[in-house]
Amino acid sequence: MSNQSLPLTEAPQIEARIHGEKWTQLPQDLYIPPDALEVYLDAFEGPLDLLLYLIRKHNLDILDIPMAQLTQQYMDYVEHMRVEKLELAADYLLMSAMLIEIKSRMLLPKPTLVAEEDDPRAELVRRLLEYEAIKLAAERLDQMPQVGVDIMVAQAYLDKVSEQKPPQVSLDDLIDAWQNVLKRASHFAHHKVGRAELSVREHMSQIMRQLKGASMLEFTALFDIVNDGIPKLVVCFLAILELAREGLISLTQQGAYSPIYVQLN
Amino acid sequence: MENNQIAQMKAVLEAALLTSAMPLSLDDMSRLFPERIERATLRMLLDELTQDWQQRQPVSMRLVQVASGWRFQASEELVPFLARLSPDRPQRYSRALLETLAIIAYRQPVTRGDIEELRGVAVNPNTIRQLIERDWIDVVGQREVPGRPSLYATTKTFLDDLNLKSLADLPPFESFVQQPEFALGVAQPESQSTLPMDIQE
Amino acid sequence: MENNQIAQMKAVLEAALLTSAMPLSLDDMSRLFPERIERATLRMLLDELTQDWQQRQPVSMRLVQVASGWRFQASEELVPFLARLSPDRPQRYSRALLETLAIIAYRQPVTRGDIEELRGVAVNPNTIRQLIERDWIDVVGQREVPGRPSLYATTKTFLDDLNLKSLADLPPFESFVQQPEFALGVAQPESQSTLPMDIQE
Repeated sequence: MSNQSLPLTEAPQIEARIHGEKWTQLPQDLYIPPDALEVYLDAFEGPLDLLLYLIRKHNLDILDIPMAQLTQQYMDYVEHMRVEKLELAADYLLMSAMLIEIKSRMLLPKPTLVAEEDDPRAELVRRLLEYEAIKLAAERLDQMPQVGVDIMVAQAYLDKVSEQKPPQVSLDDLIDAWQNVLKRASHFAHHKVGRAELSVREHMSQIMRQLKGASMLEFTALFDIVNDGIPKLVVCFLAILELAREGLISLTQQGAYSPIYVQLN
Repeated sequence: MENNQIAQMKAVLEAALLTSAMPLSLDDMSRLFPERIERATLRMLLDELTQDWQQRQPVSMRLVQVASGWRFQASEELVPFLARLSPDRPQRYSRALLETLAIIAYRQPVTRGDIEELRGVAVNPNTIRQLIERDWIDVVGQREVPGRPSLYATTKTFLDDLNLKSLADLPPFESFVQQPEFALGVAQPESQSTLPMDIQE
Repeated sequence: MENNQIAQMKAVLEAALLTSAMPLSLDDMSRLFPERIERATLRMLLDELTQDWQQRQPVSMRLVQVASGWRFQASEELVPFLARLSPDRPQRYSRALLETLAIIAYRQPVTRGDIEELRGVAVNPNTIRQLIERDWIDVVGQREVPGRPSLYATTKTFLDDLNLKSLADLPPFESFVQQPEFALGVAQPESQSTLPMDIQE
């Protein structure tokens, strides 16, 4: 897929041919109405991009750039930018300075023997050619088929749900979590949760479950007097008191010695 | 329709169903073709596809209809093999979930508001849902305040899964208490235990 | 191996490849089977699968090899049909992003500074972030200069997503350099190592 011809992207990019070969499409003229400048600036990716555009547009020889001409054209552009949108021009101003420097170095009298490497334009040309190659490579990447756009990948359904085990929690995890809560909640610094209180809380939950099943229960139905030992009965009683105190249940009694009924609030 | 046209449509359907992340409805599938296509035609093509795949031995994938449409799924017999590809890396619950669970365990029955007050942050409804789905907590009632918020408590499954006989087996937190006294005045332990817990039988 | 054993293994491979969201490497595939399986056997089975699918007329899916392994993908001829299912096509990337990607692809590993130098403008951090989120580039290290800038390189996902087996499958960078010979003595391939690029696997 390597040697296809390189398609054009939108204006103002142009066919990348040099040395006499004509481009196939002429870009629009240099003049840009001021209100369109922002849009126009978006068309360039930076000073190198703009320079390349100017070189191609005016059919300049990139290997023998007429520095005076290019610099003048470039400065015209940058002046437009500077007037309209100063903050955009920073990278471009740097390039202006570089172009002027190259131009002035070329005006200096040349030594009799000039090594080609000493051409002040060499570095600029190298950068331009390299940037142009990157630009073309980028266009090429954009044209390559892409998963999700031009390539549809199989992703049929696999029922893995049954295979997945839920996370395990150890007692240590739970204790760590509880400690964290207590540490953060400063108003609980003096809070106490003892084993006994936990039994009470467990009974509170149990009693609420029982009451959920039956709308109303007789007080004595909440106790298993035959099987539960005294401590458990006490805990159960405390749980009922705590539930009543927290307003989660209500206790009713019609008269003295009549049955006490318990129901959820 | 000509045979090669049918074959082409089946290939399009097959590729669409195999590459779609979601089941495809008949409406979805009719959008695959530029020309109008009858639902009856689509159903016929789907039937044929289903049979084509069933006839292969052994069956690798099945075309099935689910609530939102049709999809290919791996044959159940192969799932044990495919499961080896993604060994369940031990998942972990978030800290938020563990803290919520701890609060429900130690302070039950509690409302979401209670949990939020203790943690100082809003409780993600997902957290509660996850715990309910795991059957570790359930709703035991509503508190009689405006909005009648649900009261959550831990379940027997929670105790079973954590290998506890009762909540009383959870370590007590005397170590956070400056003066070890017991609010409800029962079952004083003989000594102050420090963390990690001392679980007594 | 017996025939029905081979058929079973092919069905497992087929189902695994059709249901996996990512390409499967030979290592992945060998994990599908409880018993040890030779890579040569896997390759043979993959070849057979490839041919099985090619023989169907018309071809709906192709088994292809990309950088990180093997995957099934819809036959190119069917993509225009499948594209009708999702009319909102993914947006094209900006030139800035594509140029940055091209530089990273051809000059990796590179720092942001390198990219700025080559493009002559500052790199928008968003561009880098977008490429990282797409999992097309990642940080492979730091250059040992002041500030220890991150070095970026392309990922296997980048290659997978562009249907490439390796960076060597990218069009050679020289093909983009407009001047076959470099006047002014710059960028001679032998003298100037930076241009043209020479990507090795």
